[in-house]
Amino acid sequence: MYPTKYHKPDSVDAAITALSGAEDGKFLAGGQTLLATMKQHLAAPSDLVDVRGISDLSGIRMDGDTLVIGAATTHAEVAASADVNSACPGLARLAAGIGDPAVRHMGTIGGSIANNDPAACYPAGLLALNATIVTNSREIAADDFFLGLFTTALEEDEIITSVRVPACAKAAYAKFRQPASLFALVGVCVAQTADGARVAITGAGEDGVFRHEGLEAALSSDWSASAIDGVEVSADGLMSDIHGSAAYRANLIKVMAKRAVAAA
Amino acid sequence: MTKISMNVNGKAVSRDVPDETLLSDYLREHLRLTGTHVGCDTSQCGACVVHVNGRAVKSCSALAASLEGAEVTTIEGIAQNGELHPMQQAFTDHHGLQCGFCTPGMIMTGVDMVNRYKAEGRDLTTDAIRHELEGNICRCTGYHNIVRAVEDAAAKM
Amino acid sequence: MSTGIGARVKRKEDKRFITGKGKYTDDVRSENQAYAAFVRSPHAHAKIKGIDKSAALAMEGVIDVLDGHQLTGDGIGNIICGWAITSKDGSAMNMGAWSALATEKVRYVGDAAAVVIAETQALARIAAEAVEVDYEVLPAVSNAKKALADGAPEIHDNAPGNLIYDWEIGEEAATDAALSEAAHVTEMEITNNRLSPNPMEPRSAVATYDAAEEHYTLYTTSQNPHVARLVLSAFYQVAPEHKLRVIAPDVGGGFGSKIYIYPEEITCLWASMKTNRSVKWTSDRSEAFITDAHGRDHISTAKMGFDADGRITGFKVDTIANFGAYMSLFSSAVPTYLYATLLSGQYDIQNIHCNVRAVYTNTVPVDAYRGAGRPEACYLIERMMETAAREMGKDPSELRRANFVREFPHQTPVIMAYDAGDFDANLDQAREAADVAGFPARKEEAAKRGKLRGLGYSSYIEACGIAPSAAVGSLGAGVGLWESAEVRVNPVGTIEILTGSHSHGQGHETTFAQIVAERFSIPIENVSIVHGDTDKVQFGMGTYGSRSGAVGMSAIVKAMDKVEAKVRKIAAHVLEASEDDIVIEGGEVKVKGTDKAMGWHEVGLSAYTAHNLPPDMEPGLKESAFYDPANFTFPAGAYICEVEVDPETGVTEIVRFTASDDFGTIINPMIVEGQVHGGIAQGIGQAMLEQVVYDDDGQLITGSYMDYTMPRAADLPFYDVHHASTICPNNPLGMKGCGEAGAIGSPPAVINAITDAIGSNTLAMPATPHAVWSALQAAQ
Amino acid sequence: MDMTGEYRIAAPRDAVWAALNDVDVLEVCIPGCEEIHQDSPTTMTAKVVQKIGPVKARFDGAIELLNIEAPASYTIKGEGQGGVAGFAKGSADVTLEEDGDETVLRYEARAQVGGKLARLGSRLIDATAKKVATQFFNNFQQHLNDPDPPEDG
Repeated sequence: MYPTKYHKPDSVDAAITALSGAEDGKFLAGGQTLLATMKQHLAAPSDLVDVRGISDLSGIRMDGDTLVIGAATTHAEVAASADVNSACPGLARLAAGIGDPAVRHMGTIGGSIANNDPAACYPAGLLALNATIVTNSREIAADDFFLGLFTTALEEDEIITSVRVPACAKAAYAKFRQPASLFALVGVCVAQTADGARVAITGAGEDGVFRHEGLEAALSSDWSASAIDGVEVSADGLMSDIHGSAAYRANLIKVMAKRAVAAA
Repeated sequence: MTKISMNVNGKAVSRDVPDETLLSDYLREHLRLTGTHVGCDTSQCGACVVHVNGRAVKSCSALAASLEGAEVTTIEGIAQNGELHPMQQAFTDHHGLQCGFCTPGMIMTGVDMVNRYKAEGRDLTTDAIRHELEGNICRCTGYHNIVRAVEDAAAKM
Repeated sequence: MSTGIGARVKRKEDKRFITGKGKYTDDVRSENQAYAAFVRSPHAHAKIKGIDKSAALAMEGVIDVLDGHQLTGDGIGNIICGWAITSKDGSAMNMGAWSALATEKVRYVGDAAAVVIAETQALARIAAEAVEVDYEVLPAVSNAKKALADGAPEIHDNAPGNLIYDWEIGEEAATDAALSEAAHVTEMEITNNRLSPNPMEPRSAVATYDAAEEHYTLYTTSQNPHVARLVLSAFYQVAPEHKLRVIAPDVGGGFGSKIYIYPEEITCLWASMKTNRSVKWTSDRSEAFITDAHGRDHISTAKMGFDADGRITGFKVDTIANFGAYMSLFSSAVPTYLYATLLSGQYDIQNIHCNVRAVYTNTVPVDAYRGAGRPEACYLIERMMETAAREMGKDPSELRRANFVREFPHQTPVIMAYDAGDFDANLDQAREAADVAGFPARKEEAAKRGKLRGLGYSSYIEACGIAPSAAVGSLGAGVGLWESAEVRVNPVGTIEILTGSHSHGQGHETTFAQIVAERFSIPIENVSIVHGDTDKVQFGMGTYGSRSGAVGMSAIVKAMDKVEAKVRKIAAHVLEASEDDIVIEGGEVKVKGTDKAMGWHEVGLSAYTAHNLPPDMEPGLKESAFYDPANFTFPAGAYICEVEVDPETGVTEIVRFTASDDFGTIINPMIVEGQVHGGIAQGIGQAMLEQVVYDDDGQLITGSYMDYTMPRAADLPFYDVHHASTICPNNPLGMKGCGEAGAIGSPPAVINAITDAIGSNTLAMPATPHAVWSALQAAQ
Repeated sequence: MDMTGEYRIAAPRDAVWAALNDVDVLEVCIPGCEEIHQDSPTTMTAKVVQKIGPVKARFDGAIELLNIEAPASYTIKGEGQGGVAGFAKGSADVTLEEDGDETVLRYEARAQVGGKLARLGSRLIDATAKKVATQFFNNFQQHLNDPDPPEDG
């Protein structure tokens, strides 16, 4: 790794100060992506500002019917949380399937969504569940947050503090794993919300996570796996690589959507 | 350089290390605890798994500096009073290792999974063991005997 | 509890591994340690126009930056291929020059142009990026077929058309005639996918030069440290043999990839002399993907002719083998004497012809990987057999039976003389264990769940031990393939076995000790196995080709024979009895039918005190032996794979994997089963998961575990492993070898099962979900 | 990796052609372009930064205009050395067709990466190449439709 300077501030303000004082600083959350990239010498931040020392960023609680998950909460904590399991069991199961056990002990929800890897699980979950991303300066609806391949609405010095997820009893995520990396080749999250069905897809889109109107319309009128049979899922705009063509991904979107509905 | 203090295998340790030092390097190069191995650089093989505050983590994917004050347990620290840990014993009883390189990570992952399943009151089936091992790669054994070893150790832990 | 032959003795070596006390090369840290990092080409093919080292040399802590011209200028020799193959026109193979550090050209992504030596590993890597190599990029080619095409970029000046050799075996005219008269001909084009061996321990080297003694010590991740020393000194002129000690301590798996002497070891040794520092290099996984020799990568077309009764009349194969950018140490032997000589399989085939063209491409060098040539042969034959059975409407196991060799010895038309085997017994045992009779019902039940169930066979044979020396010498091998052993009985009766075999997971410290403990009737704890250090063991050929049992243990037996002869003489002398009446049992050396006895330790003590030895006997009790086998050994077996395919996703689950192997004598069934498990896992990996992919420009695009799929626990089943053995008549223990069988036999069983399930035969390895789904779509 | 696209630009073909050959326009339209110098009428050198998630690569690149058929078509070719990350190459055949006062721009582009980016990021190569190409032509279209320079992507 290239030399870097490590900071562990205990407040959001201190974190922002540390970052703004750095030549080329980066926030560090779970580090499961960033540190691997640094090991490859493909990233060389001058400073790492670790947000895990900020107490406001940890913990899971209910705020009425809304789950509030601190940004520095690990995947394992979300998976095991009684609140998440009762308010939104689909999200708990999604978290339980990210990476592997050791990664789940380190990786955080805030880190995952700030990175917005096009094959990550959380972006699909939060988009389908109509979550709100809370930062130190504002609240951003998931629909406005995920802007494409590794791109989010976050400003450089903006910190995600928590994620607000409306309780949702009927939601599930079905992931078809890329066999080598175990990231999603196609991951589909379906949720039955007050505004109808929401379906978000990760792993497949050339521009990252996206919602699928056709599937949403079909499920809004008939929440059943068979409702998906008649939906046309186009391969246009889907990724193609050695692990799966766009056509294969299109097929998997339907298959995984049906399995998610069955599991919800 | 930052002075990093931890409790490693029950002993307080403290070393001045560069900020970018990974926990795996801190253990291997600075503390010379070479039982923790590094088999990949994309955080997938799991040869470097240790326990931090009682949970399995990949030591190649954590900065030592971020673990100031942590309790760290490595493969060198799980045998107690000269007695092998049941997981260690099970690996040799079931021929769960060949070249031995992935073994420390496998054993540390095995201990962690059994602890978690026991704490949560869940049944650790062989299917569950296989899925819990998804972050650990072994090239020698074909996993058959590793799964049997974890299964056996789980019954004895 | 018995610890003798056939006992499931727990491994003696385990304790250090399960407690984190194993000592691997990267665990070695010398005083005065410096670190090496290589400056590697990002281009698949380029001229080196210049190297600017100034920025790197200016960095504090950088000790030196060394390049290929300095290396060759110091007389370091080119890396060689050790097995000469002659083309069918009588010409020698076209071996291009391979310098440990490139001088004029780089020929694959990863080819090193320079090395940085620095105070820390991190600094060395950073400084390596600061070395500016001025490349003139040349067109590149990564596919072997394309490399042979007109107008392809030429990689070595002395290999026109990128052709290394064009070799054949068998009678072409007779085979053509047999095919033209055949009642049925099955024809296929078969690709054997390119693999990366991926032992979990990355390669590493620690080289230390002692200027006072002009002596070098090299710790390295080697399967054969003596061969490394020989080649490093005799061919690369790094150091004279008596001034070079090579130590391969605990080695974390090899699978072939740690046989070869790579540029990095050569460079570290030389750099340690240049800098007068101990120089350490440890690969990371990304570097391993572009430096460890790859395996397989064959494209073959094959025709197999049958008479009306389903008996094979002729088999003709044309193979193109991708060798990568340079000829690695054993590369030339893999698609010839380890592959084409096995094309008779388990079958009595009178007419076989195989043509092999070996080809340079701009890719990582290709060499032996677990099985080496034999998996390629087995896959070809067993895919052909299954396909032919389907085409002719015959039961695949019956078609095999109609062609099995049943009389031994059996001379094939492609050199090999099979010495023993009972192929029916293996097939019967596997079918019984796999409950083949119940398969139709299981298939029907699976169909109700929407799953496609299939069953596939593989009847494999391999040639192991790799010997005899005279025979391989006549075929072009550069070394003999015997093994050595030394048995040292200490004055207190404990025994050290010095062996030239190397253990890197195979459990030699246990199995070798078992045969010694049994032979001399002493506790297994009193036997230790010494290996992996050229200063301790005089010479040896190392471990590959499933040879440590059949060849390495045979050498131990021969040395034990000599020890026993001396023990008998000593005991007969001391106990005043006839040598013929001496027996060794129960920890004692006894006179048969009397109560006269010496403790084993007393014999040892007698030998060393030498107070009362027979006249003219030398003191001491230490014997050595070299064993040169009379023939290859021929492990064989039958594998049956049963799969369920999810047609919606193409996901294949192996629901049952049954093996019946014939390994001859088995010393430790636990360890043998472990070897079979691991081999099958690698075979399943090849069949369903693993593939090295290059783009057309020679860029590697599976450069990490993010894209190269390593088999994980959840990808694999429990294996049902059985043995039905015949004894090898050609070595003292009757052993055949077990290390590679699983990797050789399993891929065709898997693909035969999947193609059976999906009802389409157009499926190449690896049968990933995407590939299986695509095959299903195409078949619709 | 081949990509195609079609844009309708509210400007006459000569103006579009001029812009396509204007180094200042290219500077604001090439995503991540930090600086660009014109070395000859058809060659330029540039520094371009690309961020793909946590990966940040700085390319020293050369841009060349080939097959010039003014004002109807050319090929724009770029090649960048990204240091440790490897290298990237790309080219686009651009054609301009008059349609009244407007111009229809069509392109066919290809991209290739080498070195670490290829070995470690193969899954992202195509998507990133497409994104860069789309951003360039989006930026270009916007630039001609809007006097204020667009933001770099």
